[in-house]
Amino acid sequence: MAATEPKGHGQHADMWVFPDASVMTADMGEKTNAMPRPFTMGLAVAGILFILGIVGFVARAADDGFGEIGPWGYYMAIFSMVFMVTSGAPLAAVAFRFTKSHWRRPLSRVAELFSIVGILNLLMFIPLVFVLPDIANPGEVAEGELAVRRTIWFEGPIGAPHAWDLVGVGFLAITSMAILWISVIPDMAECRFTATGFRRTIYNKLSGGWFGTKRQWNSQKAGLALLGAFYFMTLIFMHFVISSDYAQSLIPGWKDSIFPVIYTITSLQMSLGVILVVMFIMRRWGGYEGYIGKSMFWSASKVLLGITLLWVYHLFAFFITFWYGRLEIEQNIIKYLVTDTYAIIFLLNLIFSFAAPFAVLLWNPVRRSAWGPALAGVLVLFGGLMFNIRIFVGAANAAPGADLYKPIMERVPAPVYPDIFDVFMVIGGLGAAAFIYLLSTRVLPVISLWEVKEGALYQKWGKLIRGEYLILGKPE
Amino acid sequence: MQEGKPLDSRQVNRELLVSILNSPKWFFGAIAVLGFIVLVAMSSAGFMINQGFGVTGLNRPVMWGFFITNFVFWIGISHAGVMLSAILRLSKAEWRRPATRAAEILTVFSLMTAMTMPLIHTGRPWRTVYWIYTLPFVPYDYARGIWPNIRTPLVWDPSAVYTYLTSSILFVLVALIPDFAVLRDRTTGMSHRIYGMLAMGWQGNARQWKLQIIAGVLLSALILPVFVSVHSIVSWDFGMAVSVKSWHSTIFAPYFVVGAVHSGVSAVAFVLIILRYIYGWQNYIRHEHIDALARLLIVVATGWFYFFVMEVVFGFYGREADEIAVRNLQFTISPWNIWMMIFVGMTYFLPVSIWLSKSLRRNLWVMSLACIFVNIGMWLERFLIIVPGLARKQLLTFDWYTYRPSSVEWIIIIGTFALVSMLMLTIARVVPLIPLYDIKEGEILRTEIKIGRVTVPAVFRED
Amino acid sequence: MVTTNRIDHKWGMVVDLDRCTGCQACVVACQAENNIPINVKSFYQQRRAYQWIRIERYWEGEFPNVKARFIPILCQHCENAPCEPVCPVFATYHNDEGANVQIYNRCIGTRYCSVNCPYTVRMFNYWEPKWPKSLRNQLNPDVTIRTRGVMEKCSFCVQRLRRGEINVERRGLEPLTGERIPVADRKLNHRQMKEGNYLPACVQSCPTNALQFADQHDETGPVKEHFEEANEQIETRHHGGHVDEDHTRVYRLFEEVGTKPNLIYLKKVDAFPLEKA
Amino acid sequence: MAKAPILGLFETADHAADAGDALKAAGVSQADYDFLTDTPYPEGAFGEREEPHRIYIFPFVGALIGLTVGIMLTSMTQLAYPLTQGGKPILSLPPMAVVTYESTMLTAIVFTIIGIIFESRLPAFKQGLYDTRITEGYIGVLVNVDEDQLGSTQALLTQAGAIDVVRNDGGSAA
Repeated sequence: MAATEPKGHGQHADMWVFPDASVMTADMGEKTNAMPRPFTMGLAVAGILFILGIVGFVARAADDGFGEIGPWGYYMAIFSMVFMVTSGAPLAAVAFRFTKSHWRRPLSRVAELFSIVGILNLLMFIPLVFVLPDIANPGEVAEGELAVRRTIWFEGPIGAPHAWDLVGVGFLAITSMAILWISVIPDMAECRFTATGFRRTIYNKLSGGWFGTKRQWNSQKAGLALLGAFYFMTLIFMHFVISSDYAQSLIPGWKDSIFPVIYTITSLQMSLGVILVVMFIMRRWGGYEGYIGKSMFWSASKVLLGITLLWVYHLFAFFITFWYGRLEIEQNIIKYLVTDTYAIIFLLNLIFSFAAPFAVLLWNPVRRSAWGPALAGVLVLFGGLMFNIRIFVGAANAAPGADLYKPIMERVPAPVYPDIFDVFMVIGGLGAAAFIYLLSTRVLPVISLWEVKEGALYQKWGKLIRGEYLILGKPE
Repeated sequence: MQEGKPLDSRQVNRELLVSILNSPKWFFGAIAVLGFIVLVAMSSAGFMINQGFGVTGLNRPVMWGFFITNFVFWIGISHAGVMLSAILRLSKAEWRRPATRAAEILTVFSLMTAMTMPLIHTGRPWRTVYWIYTLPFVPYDYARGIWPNIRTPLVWDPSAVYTYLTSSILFVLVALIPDFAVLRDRTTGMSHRIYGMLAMGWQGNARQWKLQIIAGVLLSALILPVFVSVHSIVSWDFGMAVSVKSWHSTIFAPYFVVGAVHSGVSAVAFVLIILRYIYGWQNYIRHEHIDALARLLIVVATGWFYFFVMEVVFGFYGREADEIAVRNLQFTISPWNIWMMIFVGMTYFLPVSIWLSKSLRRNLWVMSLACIFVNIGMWLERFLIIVPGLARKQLLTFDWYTYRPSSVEWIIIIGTFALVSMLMLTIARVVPLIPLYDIKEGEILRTEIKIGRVTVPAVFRED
Repeated sequence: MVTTNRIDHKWGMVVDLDRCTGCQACVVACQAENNIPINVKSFYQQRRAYQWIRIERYWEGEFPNVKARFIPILCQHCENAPCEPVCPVFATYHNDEGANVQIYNRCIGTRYCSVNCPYTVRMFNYWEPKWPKSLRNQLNPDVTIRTRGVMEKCSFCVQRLRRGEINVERRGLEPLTGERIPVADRKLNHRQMKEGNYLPACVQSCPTNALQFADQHDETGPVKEHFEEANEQIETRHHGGHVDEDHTRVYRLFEEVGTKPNLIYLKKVDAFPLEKA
Repeated sequence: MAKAPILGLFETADHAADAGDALKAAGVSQADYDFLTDTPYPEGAFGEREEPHRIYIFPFVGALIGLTVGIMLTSMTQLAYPLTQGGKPILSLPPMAVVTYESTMLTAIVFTIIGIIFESRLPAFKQGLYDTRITEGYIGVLVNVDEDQLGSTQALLTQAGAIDVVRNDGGSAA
């Protein structure tokens, strides 16, 4: 492959230069067409898990119906897991495109492709609309209960929260799709002549008369920037909404203004982690070494390290405030979510979301490798799953029935363990996401051709006196 | 990216050492005026300590006022230094070069100034001095086995702030060694000897330079966590207070940190514009740098606004009468609601709308105005968090009261601003506020790439 | 000199709002007992009056049919006192008799404790305390005079407690009659809690017995049942039970802040409540 | 035979690099010549050898020391004078975490500073052969050679384009 790993001087020995544009299109085209054995295997496994998940869901619905939110705790957890990962991932592309980092170029498309899984988010969210309890107290205001439970919607505009949440999730999916589409137009236009079969038709339909005129490029870049900023704000808002409606407001008296922030940070952490894992798999087994350089892993893992530290920082900010305040509700919340009821889950969450990835990413040689960041990514993903189980299973079972409308959660409930259907739903959700993603990689090129080619323009190797170094061009 | 024409080493020395080797008339005048203000402030502080706190506007519900506000404000300003130099060093941003040292030195001085505030705000400063400033050597009442109570945020504070102060001073000094060497070679007599001592026999061989570079990155990475912890802990002074409903919010730590970065970076931008003006450093502090700062500030400000909205929303979310009372005071009762509007406008909407336009943010006058706005707004923010919370502490409405600062407090506050400006001017006489070697390095590393007809500015990257 | 039998005291006070007439006798008594500076007009205007105990007056209803309500507020001597852990120099802490004590020598006046007190009962010495010459001789020799810049607050008249202890626990004398106390009884229980032994000045001076002071561990205490009821309420709340507010008079101030005060308030029983217009 | 320093001053980096190559060709070991500059040139710009260093050990050692000191200080100060405060445990861990964190970072940073000073062989109390023109942008090539080779080295440097050569014995070519 055209990628060169020239022998620089000393520490930048593994420096890496982008492949030359000539062979790229064809190469990517055939890679997108190919159906290698490991891929089909993965697809099959994911599909089986997907079916298991559907089974679990149907069984759960048949058993408990959609009246009570309690039994749906694990479903909420897995929905939130998928939602966090897939909605956060496109943000990585947006953000690093915003900072004009050259190393992001091979990463963008891998990240953007996750927005296709946004459809899954939407589908998985619909049942949750039915199980979410009403804002207004169904029984008339009894002694020591609120007429309207605490939500971010206060008295609530019509249909809040159900309708608005659904609209929000759908809106988010559509926006991320739009970002993907605009970003992929030039590549589709490039491949539309070489591609065959259904891809050819798709590319022709969607690449919308793209000929790469200056005007088209400008509008595409502007569109990406605008949509990116827009998506960013919408995403933060939706994290706020979901984390409040489905976690915080279901535990009476839990007033924790930092929780939406923790939720967002966990989401960013997990999405960056999953991106690194995918990149590693592609590099190791997908035959993309030529496109994905070590420098990408190195820079991205620095960001991941920063996010990991931020995560534990916010967690401590929450913990110390509640511990010090010692209000009855605060002590109950800490007992429930941290020290007593879900203590083990919390411990796993802490270890896998902070301690382990931190211990891995602390070392520069590990960050420079390809496996190190990927390992950290796996750890982070597991930690995030623990986070979601701890929060959402806890929230779903905190206040059954009328207790939900009490001012505070007066007693600390017992933990809720998953039954077989819950397990099915959890693994099924993950499988479904993987399944859809894998399929999408067969339709669209996994590497953003235009970005990589553009990057190749802006950097080259140059000599300064006696040494050879990378020269990075910085437009405006 | 890199505008401006290439500079050679001699020119850099000549132009950047102007602040040290020349001694203009206005300098002594300015120092005299500022020094006078500082003296007045100090004497009024002495008067207050001598008379007791009756001379301030504090009262029973509102036990904290201007001094704590000012303390938080200056701590916030101090967050500019590391924010810029560390984050920009780590992200290898080229435009950091002229900004870093001014920012770090501003950090040091604003921290020192900030720490005078809690000292004079205590009822018996002489005891406080005995307790805090002798902490490492003679703990408070150690003879009776009483050590400072580490359960209180008031002990976390000094531990964090002095950690930050020590590290920043060391950071600045290490980064100064090569420039001390330059000064050693340019000066004679006494100053030659002093600079020689400070330069520690620096020769500038490959090994020293390599470690100098490593020092920059490594220390940045180490100071960054400290910098985050400092303002978090300052915010916990308030966050831990369970009785003041509007303070007892979990979001305070990141909220304060982002706010601090916001005010600090704007302060640095302002300082840079001033330096460019009084020392004629147009070749070094170029529009592109101010532009980059402004673009960074848009992001920081928006992040800050997000936290602000979160804090307010969850203030109402609780539906607790005592908290609603505070919010009611903040948002609906004059003059607080007017101050609130001014604060939000000056901190976010006005400056961000300025920074969004390229021509405006490259106009130095408008830019410095925006930075001043931000800092006024951030000062108000702290004030509007601290005082209304106390004025409507709990539901014993019989005790509710408000707060009107006295002239003594005003004078002392103004004095702190004079103090920081005086210190900055003085240090500019002693050390170069723009790192010479960093600029020279930038000159060596800058190159360009030809793509078709255009030439794109580029840089050599070591890794 | 912690004696063994002092350990199991747990002082507490019951404030019966039904009996309180707002006569301010307690305020004056406290002022005289604890060497509190004279509250001149300007102190009130600046909201800096020293009142270790104060009578808060609230209006109920709208003019013309309006009623004045009084509530005496003093340091609640909380079990989970928010003021204590925030003191950097251990100037305030919780002693082993359930009282929240302030040590003036240690205080450096950060005022954090007052900021963190939900009841705003901590007084800061804004000025150097002064007394007219004529009043110099009425100062209580058992109570230190606080300099400017330190916090001060209700101490449950700890000086009286110590005097009572010395009388009863050490010397074993009935302070008034002077007869010996059998060794078994040499403890500050309810029988010895009378004038000259240990009653806080406010309690002693209350004409309507609205303030009652007792050792919560004292089986024979007059207000034992109130403490028991209050503790039961806390227990029920703690275990998620529900307390019917209408059928109990006992409550603690700002229960929801979770400070667990050692003061108990008894609700007013209004014979002629205002008709809700 | 004793070694003597000799310092050639070059106007441009390229000439200095040439001098380096010439010295290497002349069989002077890389440990014996060094490039003095007024700004950090990217590593290996003169084809010089890589300097080994152990700077990264210092912060970890410092952090460990700070951690232990912090834990001991915070726990002992709490246990030294056990006063109940606000119903909090006598040994409260979360506050300990805060102060311990600060002490850890402080010690780590101080050790890093010490390490940097130490590793860059500072303070050098008696400065070697040096010329103030180096901080004006000239590149100095400082060579340690046997005293009898001073002349040849000087010739070599001048030939490589040195505008001036400085020697301890005052001998100067330009």
